[in-house]
Order: sequence, then structure tokens, then C-alpha cells
Amino acid sequence: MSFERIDPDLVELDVGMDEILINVGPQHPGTHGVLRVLLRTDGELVLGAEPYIGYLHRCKEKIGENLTARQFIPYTDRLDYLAGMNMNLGWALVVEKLLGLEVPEKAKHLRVLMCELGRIASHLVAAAAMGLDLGSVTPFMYCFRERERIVDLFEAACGSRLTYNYITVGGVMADLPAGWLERCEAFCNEFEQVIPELHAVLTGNAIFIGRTAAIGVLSPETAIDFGCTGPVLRASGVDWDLRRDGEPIYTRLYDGYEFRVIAETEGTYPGAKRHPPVPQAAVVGDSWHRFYVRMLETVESLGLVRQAMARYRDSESPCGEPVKLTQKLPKGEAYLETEAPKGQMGFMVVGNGTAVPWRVRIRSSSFSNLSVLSELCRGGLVADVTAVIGSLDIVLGEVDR
Amino acid sequence: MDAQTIHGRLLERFGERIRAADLEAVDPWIEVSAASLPEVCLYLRDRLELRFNMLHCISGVDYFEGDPQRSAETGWQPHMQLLYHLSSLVYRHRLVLKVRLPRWKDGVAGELPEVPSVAHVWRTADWHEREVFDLSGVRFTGHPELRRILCPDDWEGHPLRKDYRAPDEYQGIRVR
Amino acid sequence: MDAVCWHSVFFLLFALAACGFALAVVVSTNVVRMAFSLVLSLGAVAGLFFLAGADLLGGVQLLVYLGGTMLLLVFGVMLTARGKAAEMKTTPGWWLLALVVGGSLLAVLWQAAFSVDAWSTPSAGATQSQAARPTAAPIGLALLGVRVDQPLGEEGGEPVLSGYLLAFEIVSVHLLVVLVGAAYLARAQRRPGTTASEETAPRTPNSQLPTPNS
Amino acid sequence: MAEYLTQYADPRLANVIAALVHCGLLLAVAVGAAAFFNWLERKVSARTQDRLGPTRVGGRFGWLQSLADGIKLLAKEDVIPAGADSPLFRLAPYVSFSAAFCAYIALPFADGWVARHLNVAVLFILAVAGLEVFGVILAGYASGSKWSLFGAMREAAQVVSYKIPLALCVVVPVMIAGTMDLVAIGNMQRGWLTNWFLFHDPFTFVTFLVFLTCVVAGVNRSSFDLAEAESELAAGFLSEYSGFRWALFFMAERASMVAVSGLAAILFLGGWNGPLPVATWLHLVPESGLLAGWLGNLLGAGNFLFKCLVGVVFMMWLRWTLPRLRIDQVMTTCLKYCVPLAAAMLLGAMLWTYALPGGLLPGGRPIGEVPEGSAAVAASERGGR
Repeated sequence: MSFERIDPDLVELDVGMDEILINVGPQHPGTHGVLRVLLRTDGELVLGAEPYIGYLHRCKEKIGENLTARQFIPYTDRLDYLAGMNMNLGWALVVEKLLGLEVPEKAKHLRVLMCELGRIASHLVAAAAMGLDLGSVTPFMYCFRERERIVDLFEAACGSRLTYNYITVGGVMADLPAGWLERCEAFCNEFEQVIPELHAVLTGNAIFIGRTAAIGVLSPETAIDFGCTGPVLRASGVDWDLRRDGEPIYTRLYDGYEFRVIAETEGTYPGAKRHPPVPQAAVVGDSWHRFYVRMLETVESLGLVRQAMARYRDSESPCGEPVKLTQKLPKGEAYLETEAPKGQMGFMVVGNGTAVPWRVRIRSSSFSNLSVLSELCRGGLVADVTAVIGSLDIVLGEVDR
Repeated sequence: MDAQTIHGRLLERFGERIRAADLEAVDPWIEVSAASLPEVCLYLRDRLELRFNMLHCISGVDYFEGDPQRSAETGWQPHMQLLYHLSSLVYRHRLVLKVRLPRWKDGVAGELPEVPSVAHVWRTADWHEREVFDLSGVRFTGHPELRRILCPDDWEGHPLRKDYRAPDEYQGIRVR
Repeated sequence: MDAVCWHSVFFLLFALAACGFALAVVVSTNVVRMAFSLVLSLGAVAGLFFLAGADLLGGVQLLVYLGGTMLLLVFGVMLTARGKAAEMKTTPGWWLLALVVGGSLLAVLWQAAFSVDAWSTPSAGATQSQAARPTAAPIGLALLGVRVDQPLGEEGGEPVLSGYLLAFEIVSVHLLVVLVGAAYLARAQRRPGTTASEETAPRTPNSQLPTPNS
Repeated sequence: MAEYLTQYADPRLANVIAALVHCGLLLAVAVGAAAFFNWLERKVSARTQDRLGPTRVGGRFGWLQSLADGIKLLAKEDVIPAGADSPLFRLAPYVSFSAAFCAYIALPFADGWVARHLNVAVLFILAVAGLEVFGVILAGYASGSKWSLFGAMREAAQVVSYKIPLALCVVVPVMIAGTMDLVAIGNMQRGWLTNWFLFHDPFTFVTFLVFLTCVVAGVNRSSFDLAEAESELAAGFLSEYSGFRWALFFMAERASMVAVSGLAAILFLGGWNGPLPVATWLHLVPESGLLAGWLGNLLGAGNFLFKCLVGVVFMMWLRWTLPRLRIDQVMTTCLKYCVPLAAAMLLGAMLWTYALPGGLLPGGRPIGEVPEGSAAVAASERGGR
């Protein structure tokens, strides 16, 4: 007697129930903001997950058509409000690209410093929120405690804790205050010791692995097809990071910096020896790997912060003069993507000879990363939906713009 | 591969369906005719030495100046432009495809211009085309599910068109 | 205070609850409420057992009937009873049938209850005569493999073990097999992604594998 | 107590008074425990998370925080959704709480200190504790929300499954003791630490671990709190509840946490007997007179409550440390690990007691033999405090 299955595509379910349609969100603790996901479920099994977005749409692109380039900087803070510095940089660089502007050395180091701190802060929130999605509250507090220190540093540098308006067209708004570098140094040293704690409560935890390993597996082809970028793409094993592979105007910032792109190549992660091992159950491209990539990137970013501080100390130049508020933009378009914490954040600016851009376009990384959600959730369980959303690390301010 | 070579390949393959190009611009671009867009995209994606496997962004830009005085200075006829930002993760080259569309289909105000969808080439295009449809008012033919994405389903008008006037009320709520 | 017999008060309380909720099962039209009334009714019966000093029986009643059977029943009701299925209308025909069946059962119980001498005549201490009356004990024991109605073998001789235990076990295993089989047959088979809304336009895959950059 | 009162009052009145006193005491324990553990959970979670927790209400340590929380809850608007099945929605919290509360009836706090001495106390507690789920299911159904329904379905599936290994685990100490009488089981573990059933043999030790797992799953605590699962189901069956009704569910959860911790303490951890036979050294045993016995019992009750506290804090520790399991993992844990393990342990314990009736240590006593000086028999006759 043979027990071969007649049709390998056929999925056997428990006793079939009626399909239920469930709205996850727009107000739901597991959706990281005002995202609405329409789930089609059969009992606990998810047959389809359709994201509905736009609840946080604030017409950013339209607003951009009515402001000058520098006036638009504060609005970029509100895109990915967990990494405002990186958003500032994206817009500042694209305008500089159109203007053909080059910022002084010191401003570059300041930009790297701030953006990498922002990346750490953003990844900390991602780890925290993912833990929370899986019902683990304590790591949330640990992560936020550390993020709070970064936010304090930002506040000391620019006076604001969430919407910085710091990196601007032509440089940065202000030089660092006295004593800032020492505080940052102290943070780096102490944060380094917290990372093993986070690994202990999340990365290596058996339940955490059970909840995330082999859940929401995203193949590299699908990831590229859907335009997924950032940690989501790298977790699928694609070695791609704009800080290394991007356009010159962006990669020039990182000239002379040493860092590794965190992606699994040839079965291992760079520098993985210092971190918990990849569990057997995990598959490249699953939720666990997305989490792991972020944790490892945090360490890389910490290294970049240290290098940036050292090089900032050494540089003598002024830290750049912001362009006039009414700086006229030349005719033509410029498009630039930068490696923001959530993925590749693209800005396009179309100039028509006046100070106000003709058109502003924002290519959001979370927008593309979210579009793959229905692909990842289908066939999983209801509980996996939150795990997958958490691992995609979306920010609705950026998705809806 | 630089924009020059890509342009050469495309000219060789598609001839006059490649309308224009500016390879010296900040971002080199190549303009193709709307009808041949999917074909060009498939070629760019699948050609072994090109392999533009990632579509980054689709943007709609409305070239329309309501003020007649300034309209005369612009130097262009009112039109709608679509920009497709492509790149290859294999060869690390980039390209901007442009498509020029009339602002209204057949010049009839209110009839959205049409362009073939490329959602079957890159699935990124699915949501991006919905967004362009929603905000800029371009109809993508052959799109699996072309409906609004950021604005509510019953929203009227396409906000990123230059002649758009925001409504005073939405469902009985003052919005201005 | 002397006149109050608390035992009787609680007996009445539990008995009323049991009967009242049993009636509620019959009268209610909502399946979930029916099920819950049944839970309360059975719970009240457990209370009666405790009152009678039958702690074990009361505990078992709670554990098996309420914690086991009723829980499964409520679970099943929840899975199936949505929308129209949650409301049950009883037609007059069903009422009639139920009255006939229920009435006859009531009659039997009535007869059985009042045929106990000790109840009809409380003064007569008729416990001895009760012992002689036929009860269900022999058949219960026989199901466990002990035939009390047959004489035991001589001491040291062959014990008589011709109860119904084997048959009982066979029937129970058979029932279990039937249940498992029913559950298996009820399994749904579905091909993922065959629902109409998931159909997308035919597309050629963006299938090139990115070669690792280095 | 009823017997004691009978000396002074009419027996019927004495019974009523005794019942009321028992009831009041237990209610005080249940509600007091809810309040205390609410505060403690805030403190424990705060410390786990590197915070301070409540510090202000009531002066130091914020010890009046529970009261403030209670007042806040009572002052909240009582919302009943339009789509809810109103009578069942109102009823559900009471079902949950009374079921959790009923378990205390048979739970002894010290030798003979029990509201009602049942000789099948273990069975009774298991049965009653299992009824709490009806409140949850009703709440889930009656809320008229899909999230609540999901929560209720998860709860039902989980509780039905975990009942099996839980019962199997309970059978092990019951089998060793040869009785389902919790007072007797507690008294059997009198003496040194080694007399605790936990250390009776290796099998009971493992059984205790399985028992802990099942108990955490049974009372719906993280990482088995799938019925609530705030990040997935938006609080599941509790979604639509607010104010006092929510507080009742909350108290039910706390009360059953304490109850199962108490059960674990009696079945495995020596009940009210400390690790050292201090009470015997001090002659605080019933034989030394009424007052000595009473003092010994007071000591024992302290012991018992401390063990309950340890059990509850353990559950809190789990909750604030571990992520939540998925429903299939919950089922796998139960059916693939807990049930076979519990069954094997039952068999093992059975063989052990058969092969080594006196235990490994010299001077051990055979199972089922109540050590001298036990008040088990006396207590069953006294039938109350």
C-alpha cells in the first residue's frame, strides 16, 4: 500500500469552517499604526491578507509643491518619524544633487553620525515592536530605554526629540554642542553591553525562534520583484546596501568608513561569531532573519558612529552653511535613494527655475515592503500576521505620506 | 553599463518607439512611447546584459500651468509625464524611463489618459500604479485591480494634478 | 429560625435551578443560550449531589459533564452557530413530538420515584425492603466484568469472569474509531490561492536570481 | 467552627454563622489576593523591565495602587456593545469569578483549615477550576465581536486539551498518597524537605514541571495567554469589556492563579509544612493542646501562603520574560510533550513506589501511611477551622 498524496498542491485543513472576514485595524495593537489588513480566515488559518492604507495620508507630495526646498525639511521628519534624521538626509541630498552642491567634510561626518544613530534608534524600535507583537513586553522597555538615550543626544544637538529638522540642504543646521561627543561615547560603550541582553530575551529565545523561524519566508526573487529594500531585502540573502552600492553623491558620505553589509552570503553572516547562532529552524528570508539582520546592523552602525565621531574630531572645516530659504532650483529632475533604516528611501524633486519645486515625489521603503504582506501571510496562522508585520518594520507615516 | 550603451541597445531594438533621451541630465532618461512601454520594460528586465530587475518608483508629473501668462513662458505644451526609476541589482546600473501622455485621453476633459500597466513585469508596479492613478489620474490598462490606494474610494479628483481643486466638503465634513 | 431546615432550602434552591434552566433550554431559541442553560442545569444537579453528601459524584458531574461534555458542546455550537444557525425555531410538530417523548419519560421517572416505599411513607423505615428490590447495580458491575448475579466459583477454583467487559470495550473503541473517522471525513481540502479574488493577471515571473555582489 | 459555636448558640444559627464566616474569609483571601497581586505584578513587571513601578499611591512602594486602580475601574463607563448578547455578556464575568472562587472552598490553608473538608478535594478543585473557561467562552461569544470569538475558541481548545495532562499529573501525587483528600496529602509531607512529594522520586519531580506548564496554560497566563493575546486579537475575549466587569475577569484570573499555586504547593511542595519540621520542634502540633495546634497552623498557613506567593511570582516572571506561543505550538506542547510525559511519569511513579515502597533514603516510610501526629483524621471529624 502506498501513501503517496494524490495532489501535492492540495492542502489538508482541519474541519472546514466558513470563511470569516476580519479587519485587523485601523486601530489594532499589532499593526504599528493605522494600517488596516483585511484577513480572510478559515478558523485560525489565513487564506488572504489584503492591506488597506491611506489612513495617515497627509498629502506630503502636494505640500512639497507649495514650499521651497528647505521649507520642506521639517515635513520629511514626519515621514518615517522613527528616523527623522535619515529622512532629512534623503531630501537634503536630492536637492543638493539637483543643485550640484557639495557639503564640507565636517558636515558629512555629522550626517553619518546622526543617520547611524537614527538607524540604531529605528532598529531598536523595530526589535521592541516585534517583541511586543509576539507578546514579549520586557524587551520593548529595554529597547526604548536605549532609544531614549539616542533621542536625548538628538535633543542636545538640535533641540528636538522626534522631528529634528537638523540635516538640511547645504549641510547641517548647527554644530554639536560642547560635551556632546563625550555623552555619545558613553552611550556607545554602554549600549554595547545591552546588545547581548537583547539577544538573550529575543534572538535566542526558543519561543521567539518558534514564532518567527520559517514564518513569512520571502525569497530573494520575490523581494526584488516587490521592490523590497533595506533589511527586508538583505534578510532574503541579497547583498545590497546603498551605503556601498548607491549613487556617488550618497556613497561619498561613507568614503573611508569601514562597515559590513549584513546579508547572509555563503551561509554565514559577516561577523556572526560575536552573535547568537542562526537556529536550525530558520530559513533565509523568514521573520527571524529580518529581525536578526536588524540586530546585526545595529552593531555595524555603532561602529560607524564611533568612526564618525573620531573623524569629526579630526576635521577642521566648518559644518556647512544651509542654503537660502529661497534658493532657486534649476530646471530638471533629480531622483535619489538613500539607505534609510526601513529600506531605500527615494525622493524626487522636479525643479522649474523657481524656489518652489514643480513636483515632489517620495518613494517610500515601507510602502514597497508592505506590499509584500499578502504574499507572506497567505497560508499562515492569524498569529503569524502580527509576526510578519512586525518583522517588516513598517512606519505608516512613511507608507501613507 | 552606462546610459549611452543602454540607449543604443534600445534604439537598435525598438527604433522610433524610443522617442527621446537626455543622457547628460542629472539622471539620464530615455523616453518611450506609451504603447511600447511593457515591451521595453520586459526587454530591459530580461535581457541578460541589462537585467533591470528592480523598479524603484513610478511617478506622475503633471505639466500644466493654469495661469495663461506664465503658461506662455513655460515652453512646453500641457502634458502628463510618467517616470519609471529602474535599477539592476546585478550590474548596479540605473535608468529612468519616461512616458509622455496627454493630460486627458483624446483631449476630452475628465477622461483619464491611458498607459499599459507593467504590474506583470515588476510587482512593485501594482501599488505604485494604483498610487499614480489615485493622485495623478492616469489609467493603467491591464492592471489587476486599479482602485484608489491613499485617498478614500469615493474621493473625487486627483490631487496631484495642477488643476485640482480641493473640495470644500467630504461626506458632510468641512475639509478646507 | 428553628423552622428553617437549611438542607431543604438548598435542596429546593438547586432543584428549582436545575428544573428552571432545563425549562429554559426548551423554551429558548438561541442555541448558545440553550447550551448555557444546560450548563447551569447540570451544575445545579452537581450541587444536589454535593448536598446529598455524594462529593465524588458531584465532582465527577462537574468534571465530566460540565468540564468535558458541555465544553465540547459549547465549542461546537460556537463554531457552527453564526447568523441564522444561531436561532432555532421550534415548529408545533416538534413541540408535539417532544411532549410525547418527554411526557412518557416523565411518567416513567414519576412512577420510579414514587414507587420507593421510603419516599411515599417516610415514617416507615423500609430500608431493608429496598435492598431486596432489583437495581441497576448488577448490570453495572457486569459491564465491569463482575457477574454478581452468578455464583462465584469455589475458592481456588476457576473464577467466573464472564462479564460484559470485552463487549463494552469493543463498543467504546468502535465509537472512538467512528468519531475519528467522522473527523477525518469532515476535513476540508483546499488548494491555496484558488479563490477568485486572488486571481491576478497572468504574468511572467521576474525570475532571474540576483547573483551575489561581492 | 460550627461545632465550636454550637456550644454557645443554636446549632442551625451556628451553621449559618460558620458558613458566613468561612465565605467571608475566603472572599477576603480571593479579593485580597487579587488586589495584592495586582500591585505585586506591577512591581515585578517594573523591576523586570528596569523601571520602578508605582511609587506614590499610599506612600512608599505605591502599596495602595490596587485601590486606585479599583476606583478607576469602577468609575469607568460600563459599555455593552450594541451587537452583544446582553444578558450573557453581563453574566459571563460572574461565571468566571464564581468558578475561580469556588476552588477555594476545598483548598486547605493549613492542617484542617479548610472551608469544607472534602475527601475528593483534588477532584473538586480540578473540576471547578475547569469551569472558569465557561465565563471566557460566554464573554467571547456574547461580545458579538470576531476578535472575542477567536479568543473564546482558542480558550476552549486550549483548556480542553490541557485538562488531560493536568489530570494525569495530579494523579501522580494522589496515587502516591492514596487519597484525594488535600488535608491528608498535606499532612503526609510533614517533616523534612525530603518528605515533600516533589522529592519523593525522580518521576514526581518531572511531573511537577509538567504540572507547572499545564497550570500556566490552564489559568491562561503568558506565554499561554492566547485567548487575550493583545497584539494579535486585541485582548480577545476581553476586547469589549470595561470597568467592573473587566475587573471581575481580572480578579478571577488572579484568584485562580493563587488557587492553582496552592494546589501545586499541597500536591508537590509539602503544603503548609516547611522544609524543616520546625512546628514539631516547637511542639506546635495539635497534640500539645488547642492553642499550640492553632499556632502551628498559623505558622503552616504562613508557609502555605508563601508557597502560593512563590508560585504566582513564578507565573509573573514567565509572563514578563517570554513571548507568547502560537496556537499550534500550544497544542503541540500539550499533546506531543505534556500528555506522553505525564503518562510516562505516572507509570514511572507507579513502578517506583512498587519497587521501593520506603524510598531511597533509610528510614523512609511506605506510601499511604499517615505519619504519627497527623490531624488529618481529626480534621475530617472537626470539619472546619
